[in-house]
Amino acid sequence: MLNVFWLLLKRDLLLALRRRSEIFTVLFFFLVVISLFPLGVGTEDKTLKQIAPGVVWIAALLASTLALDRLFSSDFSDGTLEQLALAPQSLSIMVLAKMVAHWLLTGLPLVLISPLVGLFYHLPNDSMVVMMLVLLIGTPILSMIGAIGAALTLGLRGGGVLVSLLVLPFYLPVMVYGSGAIASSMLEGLSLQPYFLLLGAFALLAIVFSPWATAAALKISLE
Amino acid sequence: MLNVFWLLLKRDLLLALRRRSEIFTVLFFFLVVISLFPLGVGTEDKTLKQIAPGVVWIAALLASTLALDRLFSSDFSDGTLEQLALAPQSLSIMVLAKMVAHWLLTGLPLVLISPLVGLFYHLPNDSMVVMMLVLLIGTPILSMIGAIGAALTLGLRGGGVLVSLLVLPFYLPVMVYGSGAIASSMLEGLSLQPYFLLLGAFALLAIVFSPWATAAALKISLE
Amino acid sequence: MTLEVKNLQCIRGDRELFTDLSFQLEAKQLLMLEGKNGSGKTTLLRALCGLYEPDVGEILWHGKSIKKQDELYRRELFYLGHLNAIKPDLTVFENLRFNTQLAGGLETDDALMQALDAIGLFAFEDFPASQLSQGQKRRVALARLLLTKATLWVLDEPFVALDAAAVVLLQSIIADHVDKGGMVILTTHQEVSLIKGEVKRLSLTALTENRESLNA
Amino acid sequence: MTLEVKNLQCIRGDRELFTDLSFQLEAKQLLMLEGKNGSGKTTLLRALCGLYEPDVGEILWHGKSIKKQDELYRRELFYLGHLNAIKPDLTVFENLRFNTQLAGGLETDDALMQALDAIGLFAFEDFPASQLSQGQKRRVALARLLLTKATLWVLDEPFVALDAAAVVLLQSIIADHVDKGGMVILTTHQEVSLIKGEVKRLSLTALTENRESLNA
Amino acid sequence: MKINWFKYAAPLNFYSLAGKVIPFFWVAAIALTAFGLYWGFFKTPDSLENGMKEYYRIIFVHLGSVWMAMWLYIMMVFWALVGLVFNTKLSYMMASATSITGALLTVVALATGAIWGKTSWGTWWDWDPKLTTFLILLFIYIGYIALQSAIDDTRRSDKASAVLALVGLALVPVIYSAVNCPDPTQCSSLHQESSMKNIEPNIMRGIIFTTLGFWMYSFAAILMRVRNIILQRERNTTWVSKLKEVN
Ligand code: HEM
Ligand SMILES: Nc1ncnc2c1ncn2[C@@H]1O[C@H](COP(=O)(O)OP(=O)(O)OP(=O)(O)O)[C@@H](O)[C@H]1O
Ligand SMILES: Nc1ncnc2c1ncn2[C@@H]1O[C@H](COP(=O)(O)OP(=O)(O)OP(=O)(O)O)[C@@H](O)[C@H]1O
Ligand SMILES: [Mg+2]
Ligand SMILES: [Mg+2]
Repeated sequence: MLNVFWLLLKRDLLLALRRRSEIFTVLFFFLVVISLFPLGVGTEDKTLKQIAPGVVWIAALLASTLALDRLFSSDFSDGTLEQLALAPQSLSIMVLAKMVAHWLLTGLPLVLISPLVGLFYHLPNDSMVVMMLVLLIGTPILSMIGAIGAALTLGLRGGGVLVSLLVLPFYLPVMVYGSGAIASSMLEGLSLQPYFLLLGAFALLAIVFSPWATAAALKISLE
Repeated sequence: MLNVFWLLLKRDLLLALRRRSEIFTVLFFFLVVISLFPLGVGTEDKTLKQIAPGVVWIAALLASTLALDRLFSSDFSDGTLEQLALAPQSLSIMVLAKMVAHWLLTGLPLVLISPLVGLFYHLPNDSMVVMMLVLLIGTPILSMIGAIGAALTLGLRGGGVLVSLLVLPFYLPVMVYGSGAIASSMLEGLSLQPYFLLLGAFALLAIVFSPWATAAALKISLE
Repeated sequence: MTLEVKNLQCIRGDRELFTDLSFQLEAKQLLMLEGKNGSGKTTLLRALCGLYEPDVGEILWHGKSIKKQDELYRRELFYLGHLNAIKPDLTVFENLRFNTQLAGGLETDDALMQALDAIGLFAFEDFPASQLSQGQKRRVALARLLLTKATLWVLDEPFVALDAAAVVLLQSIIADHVDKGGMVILTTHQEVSLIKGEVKRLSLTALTENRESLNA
Repeated sequence: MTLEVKNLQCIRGDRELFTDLSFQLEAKQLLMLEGKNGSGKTTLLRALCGLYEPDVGEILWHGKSIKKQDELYRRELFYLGHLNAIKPDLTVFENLRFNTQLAGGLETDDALMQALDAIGLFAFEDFPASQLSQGQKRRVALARLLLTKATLWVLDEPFVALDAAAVVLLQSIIADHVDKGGMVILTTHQEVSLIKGEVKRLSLTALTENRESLNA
Repeated sequence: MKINWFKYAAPLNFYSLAGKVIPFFWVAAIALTAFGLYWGFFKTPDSLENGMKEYYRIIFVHLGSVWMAMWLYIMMVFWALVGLVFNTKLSYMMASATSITGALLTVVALATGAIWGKTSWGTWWDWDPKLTTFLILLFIYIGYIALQSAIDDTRRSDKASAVLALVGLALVPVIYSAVNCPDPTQCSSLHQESSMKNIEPNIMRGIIFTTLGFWMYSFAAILMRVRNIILQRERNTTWVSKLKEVN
């Protein structure tokens, strides 16, 4: 069972990293998105600090959504998805592997580059640590919820709108609490525990629920 | 010549209407970006007004790139693009039609929904009108520049991220002058004419130059 | 070892593709599924694999419904449809390795290379699959046939895009499998001749036409 | 009315597919392009259409390079490759209408319907193309042959996925076109027989093999 | 004297020509840079009148890389255009080799600037127009390189990246003006004065020498990279297989 997890994870990473330059492409993509904001919104020290929490989460959402489109659709259109469904292993495990790959390629780079956000936005060191932590907990949730949406829109036509609209709002709490935690860290004497507890709870819920839901959605779209 | 323009425009709109989830994804993303900032920044009236112009443009920029990836890729993978290139008409005209369709599906909805931004950010009515106007002039430029990037990256892995990396720096002037116009409209006695003139000039330049460049890029990608 | 289909009915949209379809397949038998375009061959094959749920009827493997054995059945099944399941960005070798490992195969790299050579892709092993011609892509997909340990092969138009030499090769691979006690179900619009083993034929058009003439 | 190919050479990656390829095609002639998988048939056809730029050589239509006539040449050209250019979200009828109008055709809706009926898609006109079988999709693409006014047809494995009846139908459509003074270039791994008109043959494998034996 | 330029557009001839001149560029690069740095460290005042301390000496590296990074961008676009117009393989190779050296020097400019910023302004980064322009220049370089490396087929990657360079050529001035003058109504009053006027001729001398040294380095690095690209692309030709460095 674990075999097939590694197999898929390795393949998805291999596909993405076929060219080493692709890692850099993702990192520079974040840099571009992050440096857009000061140019548009203003470069005053106070403004920069205020928008920083929102900016990193928007960058995360954007990267996550941009890559979601491809999460299953290329496997679907070239027939690999059929073969996955027919493999003598549980589809949920494979789906989980694909989610992990998606996170490693869109979430993790952001976590790693986020100190640069601190630099560009003149954040205090403490906030930088908090930012990395919430991104570390929160971005996997984006990948997992997103996967459900991607699987549902794969086959469903017309009806897909409704379902994806149902899925997308689940992003919101993650982003609200995620950016809330960073913003609070810049104020004195606020406890961050509630934020982390909530995000942790979301993450647990997503891990239990989403591979199963995604696998079910995939089977429906294959029919 | 005009025939083929209408033909493609009609088809692209028809296809989008049959598969509505894409329009909604773009709109949803736009709304998330816009609503996330007041949460981090706080609800101070002055700050909100200050960041509003930048936020709305960044939201438009990012939303526009979100749909770029799909501009040509489905036509490419099902062979329609070959047929377009072999049709006894100029490819530039067809490309222009596709750009217009892209704008109608991603730019126009943003223009229409932008009064909501005004509401969220307590903008005065005058500024709201200015905002809609600059979006109306500016978003087509985004679609046109974006199409070049989409044509160049056709069929490549990591398309979404790669296009954004290529195209976002080129979006910069539109964002700077677009948000500048909105910001100036909130101050007394500033003339907005230079902004509109500049944006209008950009739009003209883009209309002349981009269909041609996109068609050339498409032919290269088809080889 | 039997595959048993009982009273199968598939309806797509408003159209009844087939009703009351029953047949049985034993070891050393090959079933040629025939029928016009759109008569439901692909649908039937997908139903046999469990990818499509028939509206009525049962599919039994070793006397037990395939829905109830799930992974056990899938371990003995090899399906190749219209799509090749080839990733353009991986090399030919990587594609084959992934696909065999996914199906649970533990072949060495040497065995994989030999399979590729045998199917006529010698010297193409390290090519990205995107740079292959249509027929070469199909060959990559078919190379798995040389490695799989599955008993039941379900092949949807396997001869498409292949040149004459490859068609002959594939015929011998199929004949070999049937010979060794395997089962094969395939659809094709070309004639295929086997030397040994029993060839059964099932024509879906006939079923539909019977029904149409009955209705008329 | 001639298509003339002079000293064509195509190189893909490191492999020389063909060198010094020259031939000529006149009205009332059909050219069968033969060759193993990967011998360069598709590449040659795409080069003839102007979709692929050959490394060396010229392609002349009416004695003038096709690069210099652009829209004029494309007006007389009909190309159908491996891909069907069918949009799954449009209906069969909408697909055909778009594709013919794109090529400059001004057919009435009735004419389109008749073409669909003739190609065997009666009663499927309002189906979304996503709900068609493989062979039915190919038929939608081929229905354009009944409507096009192009002189030069370039068809890449047109018989793939078609059932026996459709193969016969398509053969007669092709024979008809040649008969009326058209030109056809096609690749196929199946044998096709024409009743009238001249059939030329060009084998790419032979070219490659000659070269290989020369090099060796 | 009439030189047959097209003779050197053939990879074979260019390869051997480049091999001969590269050592000279290396020597010139090392000598000029060494002299510039020597001058900068020992022949210039310890501190400047306007309160700058020893750390101003980073300017000798900073300005050299800044200027070369911009110059190489122009060269890259030039080669891409030549490639599109004359369809010569060599000019595409030049463009691609130039882009990498250019991106490298942009990074050096940004890094030296950032180090300087930390010592003089107390912050690594500030959203000053000059710095922002450079960050965007880096993005454009990176976009060019990313597109090129994302396409396997060399024919396509050459042409596609050349089209991108062409689009960049049209847009870079616009981007520059947008960053440096975001408010069109007040543009003239904000117009940047050239900071060059304030620089003492003595310091200027050092800067000019390091810049020339960087230029020579660029020649050497680009030519070496082009030679590599030629070898890689022409690896199946007979002339490459006869080279002694290959065997
Ligand atoms: C267009 C690109 C650039 C040009 C033309 C440029 C030019 C110059 C010049 C001429 C000076 C000499 C001091 C003066 O202004 O009198 C200088 C100083 C400086 N540059 Fe740059 N530079 C560029 C980019 C950068 C970048 C990207 C950074 C930072 C990341 C940077 C950071 C600095 C700093 C910190 C100083 C010292 C400022 C002071 O204390 O006066 N520069 N630059
Ligand atoms: N994009 C590409 N890049 C590099 N090489 C390619 C590319 N596409 C095809 N080739 C190579 O060109 C050769 C000819 O391909 P082509 O598709 O023309 O063959 P074909 O004769 O049509 O074969 P088939 O009968 O399988 O369709 C193949 O050997 C293939 O490896
Ligand atoms: N997704 C779908 N939704 C509704 N109907 C469908 C769908 N897919 C196929 N059909 C219908 O089911 C019928 C059978 O399709 P199927 O693909 O099984 O045919 P087939 O016998 O394999 O034909 P071919 O020889 O062309 O491959 C067709 O008439 C088609 O219209
Ligand atoms: Mg079928
Ligand atoms: Mg072919």
